[in-house]
Amino acid sequence: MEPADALKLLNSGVPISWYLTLSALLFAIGVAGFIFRRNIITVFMCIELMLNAVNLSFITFAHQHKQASGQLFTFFVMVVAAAEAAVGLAIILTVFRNRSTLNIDKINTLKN
Amino acid sequence: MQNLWLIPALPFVGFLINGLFGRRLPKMVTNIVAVGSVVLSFLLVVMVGLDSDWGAKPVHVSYFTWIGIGSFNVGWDYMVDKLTMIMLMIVTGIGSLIHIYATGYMEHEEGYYRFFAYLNLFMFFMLNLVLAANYLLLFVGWEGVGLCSYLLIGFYFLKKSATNAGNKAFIVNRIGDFGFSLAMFLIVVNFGSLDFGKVFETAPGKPVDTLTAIALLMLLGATGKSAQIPLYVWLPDAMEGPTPVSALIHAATMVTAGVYMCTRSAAIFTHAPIAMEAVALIGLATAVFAATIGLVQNDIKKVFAYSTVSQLGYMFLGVGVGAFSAGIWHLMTHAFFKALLFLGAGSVIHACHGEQDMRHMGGLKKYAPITFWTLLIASLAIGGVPPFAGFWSKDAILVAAYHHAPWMFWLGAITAGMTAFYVFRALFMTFFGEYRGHGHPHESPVSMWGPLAALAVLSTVGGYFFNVPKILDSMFPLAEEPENPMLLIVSIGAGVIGIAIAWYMYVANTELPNRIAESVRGLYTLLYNKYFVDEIYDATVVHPVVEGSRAVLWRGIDQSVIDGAVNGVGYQSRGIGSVLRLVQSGSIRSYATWVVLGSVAVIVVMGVIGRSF
Amino acid sequence: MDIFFFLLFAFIALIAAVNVVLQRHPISSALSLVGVMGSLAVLYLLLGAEFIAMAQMIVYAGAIMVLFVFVIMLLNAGTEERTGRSWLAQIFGVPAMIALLGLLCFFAYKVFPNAGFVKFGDFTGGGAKEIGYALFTDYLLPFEVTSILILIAIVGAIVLARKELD
Amino acid sequence: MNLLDIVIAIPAIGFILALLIPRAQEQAVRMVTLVFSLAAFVLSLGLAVGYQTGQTGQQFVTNVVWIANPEIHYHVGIDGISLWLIILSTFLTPIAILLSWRYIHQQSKEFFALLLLLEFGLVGVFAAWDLFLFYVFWEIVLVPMYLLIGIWGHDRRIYAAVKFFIFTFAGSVLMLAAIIYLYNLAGTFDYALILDQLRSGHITLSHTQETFLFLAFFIAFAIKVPLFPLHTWLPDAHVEAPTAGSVMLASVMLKMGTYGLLRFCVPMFPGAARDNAPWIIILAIIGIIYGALVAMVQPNMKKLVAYSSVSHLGFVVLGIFSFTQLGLDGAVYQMLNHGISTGALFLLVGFMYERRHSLAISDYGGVATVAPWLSTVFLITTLASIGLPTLNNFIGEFLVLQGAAQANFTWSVFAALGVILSACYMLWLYQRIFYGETGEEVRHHMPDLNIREWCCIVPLIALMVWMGVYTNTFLPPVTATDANVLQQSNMNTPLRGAVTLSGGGSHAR
Repeated sequence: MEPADALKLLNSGVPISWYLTLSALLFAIGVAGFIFRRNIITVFMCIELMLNAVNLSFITFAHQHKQASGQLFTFFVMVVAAAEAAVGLAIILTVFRNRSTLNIDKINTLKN
Repeated sequence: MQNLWLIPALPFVGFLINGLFGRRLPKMVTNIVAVGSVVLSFLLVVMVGLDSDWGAKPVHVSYFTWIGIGSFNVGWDYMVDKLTMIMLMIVTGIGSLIHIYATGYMEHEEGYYRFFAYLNLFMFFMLNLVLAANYLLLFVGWEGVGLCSYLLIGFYFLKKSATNAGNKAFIVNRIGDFGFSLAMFLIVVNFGSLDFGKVFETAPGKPVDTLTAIALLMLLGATGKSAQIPLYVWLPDAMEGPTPVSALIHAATMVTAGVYMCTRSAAIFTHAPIAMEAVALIGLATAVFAATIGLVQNDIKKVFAYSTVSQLGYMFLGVGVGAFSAGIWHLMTHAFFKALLFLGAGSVIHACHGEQDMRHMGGLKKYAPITFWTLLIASLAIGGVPPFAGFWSKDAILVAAYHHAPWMFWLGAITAGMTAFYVFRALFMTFFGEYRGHGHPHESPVSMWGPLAALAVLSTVGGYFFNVPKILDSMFPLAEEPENPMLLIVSIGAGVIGIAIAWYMYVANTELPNRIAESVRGLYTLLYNKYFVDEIYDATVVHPVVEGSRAVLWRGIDQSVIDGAVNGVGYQSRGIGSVLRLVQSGSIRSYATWVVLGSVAVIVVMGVIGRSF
Repeated sequence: MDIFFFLLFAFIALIAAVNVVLQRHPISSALSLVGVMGSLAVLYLLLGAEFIAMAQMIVYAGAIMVLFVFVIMLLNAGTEERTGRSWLAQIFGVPAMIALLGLLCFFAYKVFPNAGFVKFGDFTGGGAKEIGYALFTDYLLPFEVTSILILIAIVGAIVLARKELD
Repeated sequence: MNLLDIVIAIPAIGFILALLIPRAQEQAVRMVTLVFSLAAFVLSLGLAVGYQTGQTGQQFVTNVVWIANPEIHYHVGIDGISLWLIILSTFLTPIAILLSWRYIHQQSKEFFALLLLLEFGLVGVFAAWDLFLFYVFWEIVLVPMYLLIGIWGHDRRIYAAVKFFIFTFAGSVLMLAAIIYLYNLAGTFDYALILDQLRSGHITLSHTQETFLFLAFFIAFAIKVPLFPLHTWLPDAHVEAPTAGSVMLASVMLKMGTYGLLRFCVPMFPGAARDNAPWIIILAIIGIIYGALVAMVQPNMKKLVAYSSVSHLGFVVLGIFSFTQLGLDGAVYQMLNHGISTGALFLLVGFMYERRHSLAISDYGGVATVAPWLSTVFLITTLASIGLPTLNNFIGEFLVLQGAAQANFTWSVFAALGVILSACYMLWLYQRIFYGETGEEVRHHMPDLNIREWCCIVPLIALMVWMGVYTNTFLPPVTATDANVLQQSNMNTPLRGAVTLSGGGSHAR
């Protein structure tokens, strides 16, 4: 790559695919946590992480298409995420109260 | 006459009053309501009779459409002609007498009001049966009287035998009704109507096969209601009911409904010769068969019950050989003397404090003279001794049978002899010799012997004065037969010989019966146990059906096969499920992995699809 | 400049995200997650989403994470113990993750091969005014529904989290 | 918004209102549900008053678009068949509520609310003229009944509820598939439009298509009827259900099946219906006899009545597939009759269960001595059930058998055997429960009917007599509609032409 090209690149901004790649990476990291972590709160946080990753792609697309709609989706995702966090944490509280554990491997009695 | 509906309505109102409020009403009011309603409807019948010249001017009244579908219409229609008139007179007349009798007989029974409510309901249905102007309405009465019979047989419902007898009566009747209803279906299919007028008008033009089928199915119905072979078995058991019931329902009125129906349907029967022959044969066979059983029974009501079966056989014989009016004549005289016999028997039972076994009676002549004399008249009437009522009608039937087929006459005459024998056997065992029971026998109150006396008068002169064949001449023209004194002599002779043998065996030489029984042990046992017909029915029909239903249908098909198949499907899916269940480890992390794997798969698939587009 | 900021905050976000997953103690994970959110907020700004960036900081990094931290404190959650129970996760977890990542990237490049570039200031439709206008015109119904959803969530959270009264 | 819409809406409103009442206010819940159900009943009588008997086709029609794409209409209306079934539903719901007045102790709010939901679904089923709407109501009915059995039932309630649900659901899934298939062909869910297209030849079904569609509908309805051999869910469901559940199940829900046969199966697929009629009728006749025989040997009162329902509903199916005017009229009449008389039987069995806490026949005996009125009304109901003339069932059975005889005399011969057998099992039941010596347990736990129970049973008894004596009130709308069904589906010619007398000798048994 010629220096001029590099400068041009620097000036022209960031390729959109980089943002998407970042989003994918964050999402994958979230998935990894979702699968491998045992603490239910951490798992929950990984879910938030995945949501954030998705939000990033939304906003990227909004920029790409020059439309505010993508940002509005993000807005709604955030609102729902807030609600979800509230209820989810409440459920975690209840589970902890009943089971005295936060380890999801021990919360496996969904089946009778 | 627009007040025709009042005739059955009055007893119905009586039924409602007694049925709904009877428990709170004093006995006197119950009596007045029950007896009064029936007597009033008797008076109404007389008024209708005067109005219509005793049925010579037929009356037909339509009240409302019961079932109306397009061209198929069944109305609530009543009609009165001569035949109806005779039946109405018998039903309300004898009904009134028996109601009066019952006020005395039932005085000390529990459920007094209930008894009279049922009895009034019976009158309602019976009058409906008689007045009906179409088959379906007749069927209303037909089933309704069966219901009342069921209720009254099971009147003493604490006794298992009584309720069993009630069920038996209803169910056996239902088998007959099965035939009757099939006959109605065929009538509708072929005639398009159930109205008597329309059916009988068009009957001659129909194919003989159809008419024969209809007539045979009707005969099945009649054998149920009128206790003929093979469905007679319920009637002897029906004697579990109170005696007035036996007199009214199981002797005088309801059981003759079959005869009435066949006579009413004469237009169909006369065009179906095979069916006529079947009627005659069944009637004759029943007459002989029941008479032989009657010879050896010891229960006074059972004797009369088999006698009823036998006499009904006579009526069918009369109908079957074409002498419809003779059948109706015998129906009428039989109503007189058999009601009298039963009421007399009731009086005897009353006198002996509820005892029904004749071996524990005897010598009652001096304790209950009125009962004795009236019963004697009834016995002479049924024995066919002139000039008593039974002689005339029985003779008419036998003469008609002779002209149809002489062997029928001879069998009939022998049966007449047996009839005379067993009736007088009962009379002698009850009233002659020494009293063998316990307690002091006594004469019955006036409310009981009053009706007895009235019926005795009817049994004496009723046959001669009410010459039914002459009255019904316009409907069933009498065949001009040459007089044959031989027949007269034989039929009188048979009766007299029967009476004489009975006198010889049970008054003059009381040891003889036991000796005879000993010498023909097998035959005696067979007769005494009524040819084991009940047992045979039980073993061949009732038991297999019930046990088969339980073991094969319910436990077998329902629970094993069908539910087994359904549950089998269930187990199969559960088996598949148990494999799939390994997926459901309960571990959230495994689920998470599945989710990820799934989304990978989805993305791959979508990618593939996206490329293919 | 764009690329510099992008790389810087992308790097921070990735490091923090990895930290979220790797930390044994949930409180560390939570703090790392705040880091992810903060850097994402900057990236949002770069993408021209001013309002969302602010909301990200206030709602996400602020409110929601505070809730998380509260719960962690409340439950006194310690480091998690190792209880390997899911063979499925052990075997398929990493391959699945890598496959997912690969696929996502593949499609990102496939669909947007040279779709263009993000430059700060190229898009200015993300201000509070534009968002607010869209929210109260085109998206009014979803917006109102969301408010009901939140109401339900509040009630639900209270019902679930309260101690049994009886 | 016409009267019919109001009748449909009232139970739904009542359901919601009842749920809003605080749990502690049990009496208020009962009163509200009772008032709403009575209001629905009174208004539904208005339907009968306003119904124009002479006209065929639907009346009280409302047709608005519910969902634009796929096109689903809220299309309701009534004709002579659905008129009485709707009134039957609204008539029995207040009775069901009243009879549960004291019987339900736990979670009574949900119980009474669910009864209203059930009523809503039932009225909707009978009023719907859009196949999708019909399906929705059909499934709505399933839910409250499942819950009624599963929550307030007896010991094996879960088993019974699940069995009930799976059986009926299996059938209705088939129906849904058929409905969607029809939608793909016709482009609409509206039944009237589909019917028009089928009749005008706009859609032509191949023989195979018609047969399969017919069978899909038929099986769904046959399970509900229930037709032998798909009946085994019924006894379990009845035995385990609370009294109100049994009453509603027997009286109205089973009619959904026969109604469906008459409303959808026969008019939409007349050819297939005619082709398949012989074996269906054989199954119906087997059901009549088989149900009666099995009922005879049941040791449990409710099971006995349940099997008797199998027998009675066999008559309905026989009537429908005899394709004669009398047969169809009789079938509809028999639906109503069965609703009244079997409903009353379950009601009375429920009364006895409340007293003695047992359903086993052997635990009773001699009840007539201690509870004469109870035994009297039971007797009347029994007689109605076995088809005594002047009571309602007789008319239905007579018309069905007459219709069957017009189609094929042999059918009526075998079906009429069921009439004999019904007398056997019912009278035997009656004898064992009410006659004989009174046992100690019975003597102390068998008070006679109280006011509330009188209020439940008297309307039923009155209807039995009314329907048995004066059929003119009920039959004309039914006749007109049935004639229309027959004529429009070109089936007014009997199945086998003129009646032939096969084997005259066999009639003389």
